[in-house]
Amino acid sequence: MSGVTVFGVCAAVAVGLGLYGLITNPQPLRKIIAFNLLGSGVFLLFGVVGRRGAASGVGNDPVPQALVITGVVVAFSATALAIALLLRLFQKAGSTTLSNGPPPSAGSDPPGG
Amino acid sequence: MSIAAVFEILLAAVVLGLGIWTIAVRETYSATVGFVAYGLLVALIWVRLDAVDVALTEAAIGGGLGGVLLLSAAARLRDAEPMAAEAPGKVTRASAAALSVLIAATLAGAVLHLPDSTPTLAPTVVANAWATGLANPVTNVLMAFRAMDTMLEKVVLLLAIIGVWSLAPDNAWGGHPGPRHQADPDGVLVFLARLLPPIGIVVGIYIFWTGANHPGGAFQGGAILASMWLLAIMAGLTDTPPVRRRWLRFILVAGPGLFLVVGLGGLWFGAAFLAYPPAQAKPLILGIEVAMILTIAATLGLLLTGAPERSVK
Amino acid sequence: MSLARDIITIAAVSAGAFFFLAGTVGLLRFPDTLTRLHALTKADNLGLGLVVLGLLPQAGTLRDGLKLISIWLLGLLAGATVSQLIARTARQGETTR
Amino acid sequence: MTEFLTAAVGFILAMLALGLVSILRGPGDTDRMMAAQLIGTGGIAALLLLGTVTGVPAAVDVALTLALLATFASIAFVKKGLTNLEADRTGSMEDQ
Repeated sequence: MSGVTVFGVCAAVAVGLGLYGLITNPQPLRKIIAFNLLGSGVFLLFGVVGRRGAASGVGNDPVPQALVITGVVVAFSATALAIALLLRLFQKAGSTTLSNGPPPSAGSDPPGG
Repeated sequence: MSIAAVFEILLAAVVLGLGIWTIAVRETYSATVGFVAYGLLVALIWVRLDAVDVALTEAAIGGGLGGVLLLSAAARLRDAEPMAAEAPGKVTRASAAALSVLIAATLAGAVLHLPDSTPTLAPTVVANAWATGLANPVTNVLMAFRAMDTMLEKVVLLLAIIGVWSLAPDNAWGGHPGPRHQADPDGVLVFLARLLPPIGIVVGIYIFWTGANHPGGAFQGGAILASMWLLAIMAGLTDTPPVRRRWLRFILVAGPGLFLVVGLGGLWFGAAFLAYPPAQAKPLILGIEVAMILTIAATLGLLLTGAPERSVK
Repeated sequence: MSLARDIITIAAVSAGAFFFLAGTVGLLRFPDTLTRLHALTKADNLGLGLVVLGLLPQAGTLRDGLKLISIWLLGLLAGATVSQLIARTARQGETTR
Repeated sequence: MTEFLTAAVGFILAMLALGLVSILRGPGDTDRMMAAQLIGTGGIAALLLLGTVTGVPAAVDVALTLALLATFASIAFVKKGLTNLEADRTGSMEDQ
């Protein structure tokens, strides 16, 4: 069952990466992406555990699979709502900062390119 | 070490490399492109884990639609690009890294030292498949054994769309979501948007229909239908409907509504909420799924287009 | 009979892998966007086609075979149109900068 | 046979990884737009072979889904990247 081990470690690292990005990245959109990465790692952990619970005729325990499918859809809904909130904040305030201070003036400059 | 093991390590390394790129790269557009690639490739891991239903969901919703959702947000927030002053200090970074490594190591250790006797519900699911007449165990769990979860998940989708719509500014209340795209009549995009959706609709319905006995189902099929609808919108062939339309709102509640009616029917005629009589289980489940695929396609599409921005002329 | 099938599979999949190699070398070595796009869409689609051809003898039923072929056709359609769009964007980006 | 096909998947996956490195590194956004297209060919080839190796015939359905969604994502990359370029252009015009 080497595949289970490899992908289990892969899932754990994805969770760690997502958590690191969620904490350290200042931009809210990048936090949302990092959160999705974290979620994907958690789903993979479910898949790895379900793979060990394979039975005759079923390659992967169907109950965790169903949970993960529900989880993917719910994560997508939450992401869509978070992004709508973020875009509305940007529209209203002209920046996407979450801190209480005055919005930095750099936000209104066009990007150099 | 066998070839299969080398392949698995390689696959995990590619996927993790994309994950690192997504977190580490400076530009948000590049990060979202990396995330889409990550989401599409994770489907390979799911196939390797023999969880094809999840692979379909992850490819369609996690990678495709979710990635494009993040991408359109990144395109709009381009002007709000990095504010270096806001970045956390070295101490925060170091402690966040330490915490992340600790949690990742704990999880990896837990996976590596799982007990040998694995608790599993797979035999129970297989043994009770006769009650629904469907051969796909995952669909059985989703639509019958844990139907409550699936119904509530539909309600979550509905709540999300209500939440998104409630963010509309006053002058666009009940109007069209997203910008109006202009069609370039002799453009390649219009050509593709005319040619691909008929194929995509057939594939979407096929994935839905095969879900009864093989991997597939209403979410995955609905996600494909939603992407085809969005393709036509992006090419400028059609506009997003104003969200105040009755028929649109009817489609959005059709899936969870029918699910609830069937569930209450189970309470009235049968043993419990959402208990299907075995003789009618298959037609009932298929009926709910037909209503659900329409609801899912409409909801996913509208979640991607966002809050109303233009008032009805 | 099964030996002949396996030989077809091995030959076609090897040829497909070679074209993927060619495409990747092109991506890594070509200097600008348009030439890299050429490497990506042409070589890789040929590689996909050969892999599909190689898997056809292994497909159990006619339906599986038809699905495999339709996947390749979809890939061709996507490659042909998306590469046009990207190339157009690249040219637009060059003239504006 | 299985071993040969596994080796082929590994090889194609390695090519895909190298291609992704090259594409994501840039330099421009137009290069990055190719990422989904690359997965739409290389990823699908790997997936089809993987389905045969692992003995999961339904992998063909995943490949079908992946083909459609990768095309959709490619279009979105171009469309959104295009609005970026247009935004850059108007931005530089306002400067003058």
